[in-house]
Amino acid sequence: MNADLVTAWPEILLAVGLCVVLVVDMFLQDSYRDVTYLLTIFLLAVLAWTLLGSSDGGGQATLAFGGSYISDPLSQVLKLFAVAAVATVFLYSRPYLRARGLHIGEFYVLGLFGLLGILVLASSYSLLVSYLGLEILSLSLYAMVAFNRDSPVAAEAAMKYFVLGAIASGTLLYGMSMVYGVTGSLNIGDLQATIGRAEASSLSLWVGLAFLVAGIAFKFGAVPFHMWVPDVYQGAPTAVTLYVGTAPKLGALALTIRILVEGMPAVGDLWQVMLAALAVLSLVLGNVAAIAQTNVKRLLAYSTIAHVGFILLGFVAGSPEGVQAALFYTLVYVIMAAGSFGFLVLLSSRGEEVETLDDLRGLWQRSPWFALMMTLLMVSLIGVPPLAGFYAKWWVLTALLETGHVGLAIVALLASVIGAYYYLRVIRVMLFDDGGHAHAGGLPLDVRVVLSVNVLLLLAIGLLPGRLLELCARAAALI
Amino acid sequence: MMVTLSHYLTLSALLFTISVAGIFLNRKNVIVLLMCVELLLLAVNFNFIAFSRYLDDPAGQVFVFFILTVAAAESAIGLAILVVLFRSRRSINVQELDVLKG
Amino acid sequence: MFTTFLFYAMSTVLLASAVGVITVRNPVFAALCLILAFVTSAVLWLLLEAEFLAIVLVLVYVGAVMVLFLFVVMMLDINTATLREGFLRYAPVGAIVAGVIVLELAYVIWFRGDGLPTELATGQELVPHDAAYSSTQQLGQVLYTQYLYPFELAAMLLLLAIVAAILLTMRHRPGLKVQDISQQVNVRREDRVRIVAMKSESE
Amino acid sequence: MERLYLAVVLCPLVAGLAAGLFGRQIGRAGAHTVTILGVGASFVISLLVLKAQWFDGAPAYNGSVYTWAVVDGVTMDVGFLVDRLTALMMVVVTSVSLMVHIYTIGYMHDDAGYQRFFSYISLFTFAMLTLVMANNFLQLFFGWEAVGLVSYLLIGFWYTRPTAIVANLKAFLVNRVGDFGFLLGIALILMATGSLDYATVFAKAPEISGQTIELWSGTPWSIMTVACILLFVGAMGKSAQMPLHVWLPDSMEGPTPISALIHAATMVTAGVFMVARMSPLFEYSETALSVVLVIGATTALFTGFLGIVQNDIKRVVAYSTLSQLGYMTAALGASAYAAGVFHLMTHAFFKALLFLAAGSVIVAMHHEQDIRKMGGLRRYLPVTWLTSLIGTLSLIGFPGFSGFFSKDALIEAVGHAERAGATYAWWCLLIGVFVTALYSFRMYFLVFHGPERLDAETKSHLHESPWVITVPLVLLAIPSAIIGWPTIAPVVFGDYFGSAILVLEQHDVLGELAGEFHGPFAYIVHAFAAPVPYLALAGAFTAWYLYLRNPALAETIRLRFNWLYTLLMNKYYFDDFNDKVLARGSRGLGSVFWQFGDVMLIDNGLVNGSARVVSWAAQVSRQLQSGYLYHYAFAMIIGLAVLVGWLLLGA
Amino acid sequence: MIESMFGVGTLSVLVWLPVLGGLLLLALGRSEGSGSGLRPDRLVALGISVLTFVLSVPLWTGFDPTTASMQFVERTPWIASFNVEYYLGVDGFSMPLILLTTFLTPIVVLAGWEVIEKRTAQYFAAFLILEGLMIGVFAALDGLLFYVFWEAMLVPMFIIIGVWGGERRVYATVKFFLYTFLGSVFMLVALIYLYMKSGSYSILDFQNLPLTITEQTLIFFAFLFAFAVKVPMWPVHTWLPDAHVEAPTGGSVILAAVLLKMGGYGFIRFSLPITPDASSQLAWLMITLSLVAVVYIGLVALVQTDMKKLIAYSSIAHMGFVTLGFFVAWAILDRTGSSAGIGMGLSGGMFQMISHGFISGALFLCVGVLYDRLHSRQIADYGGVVNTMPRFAAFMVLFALANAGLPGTSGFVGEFLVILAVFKAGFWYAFLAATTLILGAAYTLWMVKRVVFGAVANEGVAGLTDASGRELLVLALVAAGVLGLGLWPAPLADVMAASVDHLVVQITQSKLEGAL
Repeated sequence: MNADLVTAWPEILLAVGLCVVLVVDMFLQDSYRDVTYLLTIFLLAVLAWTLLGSSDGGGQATLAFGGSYISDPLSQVLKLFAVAAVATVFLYSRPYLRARGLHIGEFYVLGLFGLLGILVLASSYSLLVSYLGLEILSLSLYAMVAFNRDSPVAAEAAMKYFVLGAIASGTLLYGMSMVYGVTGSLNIGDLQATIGRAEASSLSLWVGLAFLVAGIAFKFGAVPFHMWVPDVYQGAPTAVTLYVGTAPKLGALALTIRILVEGMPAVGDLWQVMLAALAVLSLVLGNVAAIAQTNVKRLLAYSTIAHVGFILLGFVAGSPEGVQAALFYTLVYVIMAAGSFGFLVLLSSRGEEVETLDDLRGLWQRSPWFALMMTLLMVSLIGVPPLAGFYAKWWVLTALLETGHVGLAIVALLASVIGAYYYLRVIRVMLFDDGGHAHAGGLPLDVRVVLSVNVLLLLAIGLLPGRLLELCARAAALI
Repeated sequence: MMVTLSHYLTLSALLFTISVAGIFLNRKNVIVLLMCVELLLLAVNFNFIAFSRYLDDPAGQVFVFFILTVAAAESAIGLAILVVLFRSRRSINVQELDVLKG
Repeated sequence: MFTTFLFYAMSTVLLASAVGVITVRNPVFAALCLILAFVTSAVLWLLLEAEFLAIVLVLVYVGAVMVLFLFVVMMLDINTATLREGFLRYAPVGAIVAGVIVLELAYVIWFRGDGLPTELATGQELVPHDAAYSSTQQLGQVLYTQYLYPFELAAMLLLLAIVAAILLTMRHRPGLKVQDISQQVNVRREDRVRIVAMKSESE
Repeated sequence: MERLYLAVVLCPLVAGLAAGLFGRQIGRAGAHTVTILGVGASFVISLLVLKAQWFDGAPAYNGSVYTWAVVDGVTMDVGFLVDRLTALMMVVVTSVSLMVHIYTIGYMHDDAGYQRFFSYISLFTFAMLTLVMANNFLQLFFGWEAVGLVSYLLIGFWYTRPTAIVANLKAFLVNRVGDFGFLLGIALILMATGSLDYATVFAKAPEISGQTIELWSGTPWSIMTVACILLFVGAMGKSAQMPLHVWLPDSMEGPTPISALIHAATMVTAGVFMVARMSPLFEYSETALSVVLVIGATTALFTGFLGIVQNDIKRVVAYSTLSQLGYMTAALGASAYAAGVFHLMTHAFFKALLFLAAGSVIVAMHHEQDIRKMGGLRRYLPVTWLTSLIGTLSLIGFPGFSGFFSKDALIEAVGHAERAGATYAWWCLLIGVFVTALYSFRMYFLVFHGPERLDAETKSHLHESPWVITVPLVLLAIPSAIIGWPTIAPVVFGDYFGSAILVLEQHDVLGELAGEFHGPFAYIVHAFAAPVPYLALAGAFTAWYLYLRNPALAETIRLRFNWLYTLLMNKYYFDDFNDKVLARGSRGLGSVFWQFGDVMLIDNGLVNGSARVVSWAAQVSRQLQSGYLYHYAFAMIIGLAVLVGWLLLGA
Repeated sequence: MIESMFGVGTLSVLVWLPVLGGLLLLALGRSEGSGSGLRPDRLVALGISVLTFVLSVPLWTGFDPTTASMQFVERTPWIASFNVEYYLGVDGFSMPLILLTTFLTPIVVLAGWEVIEKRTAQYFAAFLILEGLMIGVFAALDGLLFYVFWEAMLVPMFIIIGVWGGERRVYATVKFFLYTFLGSVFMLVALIYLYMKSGSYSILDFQNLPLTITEQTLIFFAFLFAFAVKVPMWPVHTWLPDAHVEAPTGGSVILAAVLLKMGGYGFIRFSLPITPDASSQLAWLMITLSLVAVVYIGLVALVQTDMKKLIAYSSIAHMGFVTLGFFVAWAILDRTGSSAGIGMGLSGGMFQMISHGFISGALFLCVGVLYDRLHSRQIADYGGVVNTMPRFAAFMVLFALANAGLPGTSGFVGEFLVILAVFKAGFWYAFLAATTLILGAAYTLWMVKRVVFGAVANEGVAGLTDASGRELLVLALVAAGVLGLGLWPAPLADVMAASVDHLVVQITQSKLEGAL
């Protein structure tokens, strides 16, 4: 049992730290809210530091808690990125929240809860734990979306998110129950073994699989389980959108890898085809629908859907390389999403919301550096080298082509060409159009540095992608 | 005539469907949606308990135990959101939740 | 045979009340229907020898969650008259989709029950546990050992729910008048009384 | 010697560049001094070269200056081939050019573009020399296009005149049509022989004469025929043969000195020179020679007719140039290359003379060019009058004048040729003699004789041109009158050209005639046995009668044959055809391609069309996101049902 | 020498010096165009671009023309797990193109010297970055590295047109971006496929890879999409007129002079050697499209009323000669059974690319000079420019004549060689190709007639001032290139010769035996 506790130290550390933050925050006056902030950042820094320290160790998978917890390179990479992503979100959010009187400790606490959910998902090796992790994540997201209590749209978004999310978890649970019924086990390792046996691959299992896929697709926001994405992204306070748009993708990825890739490789053909259908729909609909958007948050939401399509394609490939590519894609996407939503958060930090394309008009005239950063982000989202977004697409395509999915590769590419249009539109309003009143002045140094680092990280990965590619390859090697 | 696993599973399937249909059909009251969600979870619980029984394995029951916990927490948050919604909107009409679209 | 009867009876009530949840006009009735559904479910769970869960369902759900629902329903005081509009218009579509799903599931469960631990598959009838069997005990044995990790996670989840619910619903109304006792006690004369020198007014 | 050849070419180039680039610095006097020195030097060297080639019997020089490029094993050099043909051309070019340079001093005296003009004509001399001295097709083509370029620039010299800049564009484009064929010809020759070098190509000519090429599947053509016809298309452009002659009359928009230099004496004869130079190729294609013959003869006659109705002094001369070029070409087609080149030489002198004389008249008349407004000018412009008369007599082939020798020789050669079309050609040329005399003397009488139809204002200023104009006239009149006497024997009937021009034995009409040649005087006597001199005299007499003696009759004839007059005035409608059908047609086609193909089909249809489809789809997909929770849930449920259903059906 | 100075190879310096310079400018430049003053941004830009040019000269002087193998090679692993390398090198094809790029960039900087008034630093920075990326495209010998440069280049160009362009700049630049982006994604598929077959991204490995005819055909089309859009070939050319018209002068120059060349270069580097058999089968298509470009586009150019559009269409027509020269190889092989003449077509295509770089660039510069004064590109708004701008007119006429392929100018060399080569493939091919002599002269000189010659057409023209010293310098530099290359192309021909011969061997060797 002690060994189990040692193995699960990141979650424990986070849970304990979270409680400390919660308690400390309770006794703080509003004017000292920065203490909560600093404490949270400190907690995340410690977490990241220790995760970093252990991530090279061994490269072995360690099971704990009766096989329901796994610590392997994949979980470490995912956790590290999740921690970093959440920390980045917090860094970006503070001026925004403060400008709206929303700078309360609960934001951080809920954020940390969500992070806990992601960590649990990353390390889960059992359907039950996955479910709990997912619910921790989801519940904190519901609450965060609604947490600006004065915003009617936020409440609407939260309500939609909640109801749809509940249906999705019901679906997921139904699927889990079918899988449980067929295999008699909740443990991923057992699942893998049981389903591997020929007689287990039954229609009942397949039905369960379909339900599981639907639940997972919802978490990712893949078409047709995507309807919440645009509404939530738009309705939530931008800082929360930033949160929703980044770290939870890692959780969804972990869920997919653990349940589908690791748990049910024997029926890989089935879920790959299902994911292929979802991926194509997502790519097409996401990119097409984004074109008609004028709200940047909504536009980015649809763009998320399209990118999810690409991530799913990595799984469709069905090869280890495909999973690695999906992992890489997700990591890169999280960085890009953090940058682009972070950019919106920062622009909105002076009070009024910067949401529509019009709000970005002529940004270059006043804040050239910001405009440049956002341009790079958009370029990366399009998938133009030498930014990281390109390599993500490239790797997924490679995986697809290596497994003979030429048609899918071409659909994906065509969809991303269509997608390029709306990213260009964002660049266009910032750079080409004059007038407007977009401005990014008066921001504290820290967030400016964070944004720059965030974007330049994409450039750095783009120029020297080898390290991260290898990291992903190693992380997913044990699967 | 025996009551078999299939009976329970069918019952669960029917419950599942009813709740899903309820979510789709209900156009007015958000709170009924929340109730439907509870029904949904109930259906799932049936599955788990039935399987647990027929597999003679406690894991299913444990799962249900946790589902109940989560469901409670979930409804708490759901109702809280509902309250927020009502406070800001003065309405919980599903049809009026249409500001966000397109 | 009694169990069979009980199963069908309870199932019927369960399904009826479930349908009631989604069809009745008044949300209070809906909540009551839901309570009925839970209670009948508990009975059915007893048939499945899950007595602990059955009791928990009644205690936790009916006792706490549904009361909460009712409370919210009452608190929000919603006009029930308009709540059912449009229901019938969409009912056929809903019925078709629901029917499709039911058919799909039923097909799998009844006709192609392969892979499931049904009698058809295993070829043997379900043997009831002996009287000494206690699902409570069984749960208790694994809950803190094998399922310690999920259990702790559930704890965190509840904490999360508490934080979230408080965050979302507790309000510090700006206009609210609150006594600050220490201020009242520590008040000094200078704070309250101002002596103003005035010229005497003639006339 | 090699350096001298280079100097011949480079002197005018350097002078031209100097005048062009530094015209402002060196001033007017500087410009004409430097260019005249440059061309003068070339002229002197050319004379030396001619002497060396002709009298000293120096061997032909063939050497390379530098390697332009080596591509795919084909060496493309820039180099010189100097033999007797070249030497003759060099002298003609440089001498006429020198005269024109001097003449220009007077003629362009008041023009603002004085330096520019000198620069151009020097550059022209350079280009023309490059052309004639080339020892390979690449350089030939370079010179070919370079003279075209300078011609373009000079025709448009007065760039503010709308007609001038239309004319120069037309000239360039029509020439380009010729070059189009020329280039294809070069390409075919390269393909057949693997080389662009004259010597190599000529050496291989007999070998490839039997080879064929399929232009359409199933019909083999002799490579030599195709190549020669293609090359001749180039010559048609440059030497203004029908139907590519249309640019030459319009080119009279340029200043008169260049009409003399470029559009009479030298550039337009480049085609003739080229065919002569290519005689080792043409000789192997009977068909090509027939084509040359027929086209030349046709041009000779039918452009002559046009000269009769023109009233612009320069245009009359221009049509006569066209006609004479036709004569030369016809001679080439009869394998009488020597006669053609001989006529080229004499024509260079007398036509330059006529142009310069016309220019002198124009200057005197203050740029009035309509011959109907002249008359009786011989009293005011005695030198011009006399030299004009010499030029005209030479042009019509009055016995004893240089033009007589050359024209008579070539007509006789054509008469003796045994080639398809020779008879037709011979008749054309004969009638042409009459026509030539008719329009030449028509102009002569209208300008210098008869009543003075000029206005008083002009008359009061009328006086003979200054010496810089008259001296070149005189200097050109001398060879126009007498150059035939000493040269006909060696050039036409002798072996002056030696190996420079190849004539196969069975084609050698001049060789045949040479037997009957017993010196120039005997030749004149002998000529009276043939109809040529009589026709010339008849033409002159008709002109005298119609335009001096009885002008009313001319008017009557004009009215009687109005349709013919209209046809001639419209130049057989060639220009209209080119304008309305070719130019407008290709612009119309371009518009269709652009507006329909590019804009409508590709841009609006494919490109913007797909954009519209996408944006329509975007609008539709927006509609799907209705905002209603139950629709969202519905979508999820449908998705789920489809996933499950797919599994069930697929299983 | 450079190696020892920087510790990196010449090519790396050429790629990264301008890029870093551009970034430096971005970092420096916040100044909104102040109009007067020292304006350090443009000095820096000029300095860097000139320095880059100077540093590129050793490529020429140190080039060994006797070998077809790559020179100035730099090779280090880049993405080890995919065998992707940072692999640079030049041969006789890429080296001249790099020099063209480095030569033109200072000219473009000079062309924008006073003209660009807003966001000057960013303007120059964009061009410098673009320069580095373009050099990268020509120098890359690794497929993925090539693709990275190829795509990355879109961004600065997109911004250049979009920010400093004309009224319809947004439409034009988006069209440009999407067109080219669409084209190049297929190339990415092909590259990945080739990687899968060969296990590396080295282009030279690709070239030696045996492929079946089906594979070759698919790969050929994938590359074709990318390159045809870039060249551009009919019918995917319609982005070009729009982009040219809207781009600022410098943008048009670079677009016409260098960007289009990437398509042609791509054919040489990828399509021809990697898929010789597919190229052989599809040569008819390519030849047809090339001839359509020459004739159809030539006619379209004839009716243009906008100078830039006219030059843009003329660019398409001229680039038709490039593709014609390349793909006529197989027609020659088919018809004559010998490889003689193939090299001439290839060299002709290369000459045409280099020369078109000078000429179209120069013509756009000329239009820019006029546009800066009267702010109109319409031919109808001009007339008689020679009266007020004689020196400028001289240059413009020179470049126009070069555009019409006058011997003695560079424009002649490529057309001449290609027509010579094409004749071997068939008379009618040559016949159609040679129509450019007429059409090219017609549309170019007709424009010259209407713009340069004639009497002063309006007050605007009457008020023109002749080109400034800076403008004349710019034009003179290009004119030197045009004339130099036209009068003595031998040095360039020699540099290419070995590479051309090597490519001829690659073209004529079928890959099919190895694969079957």
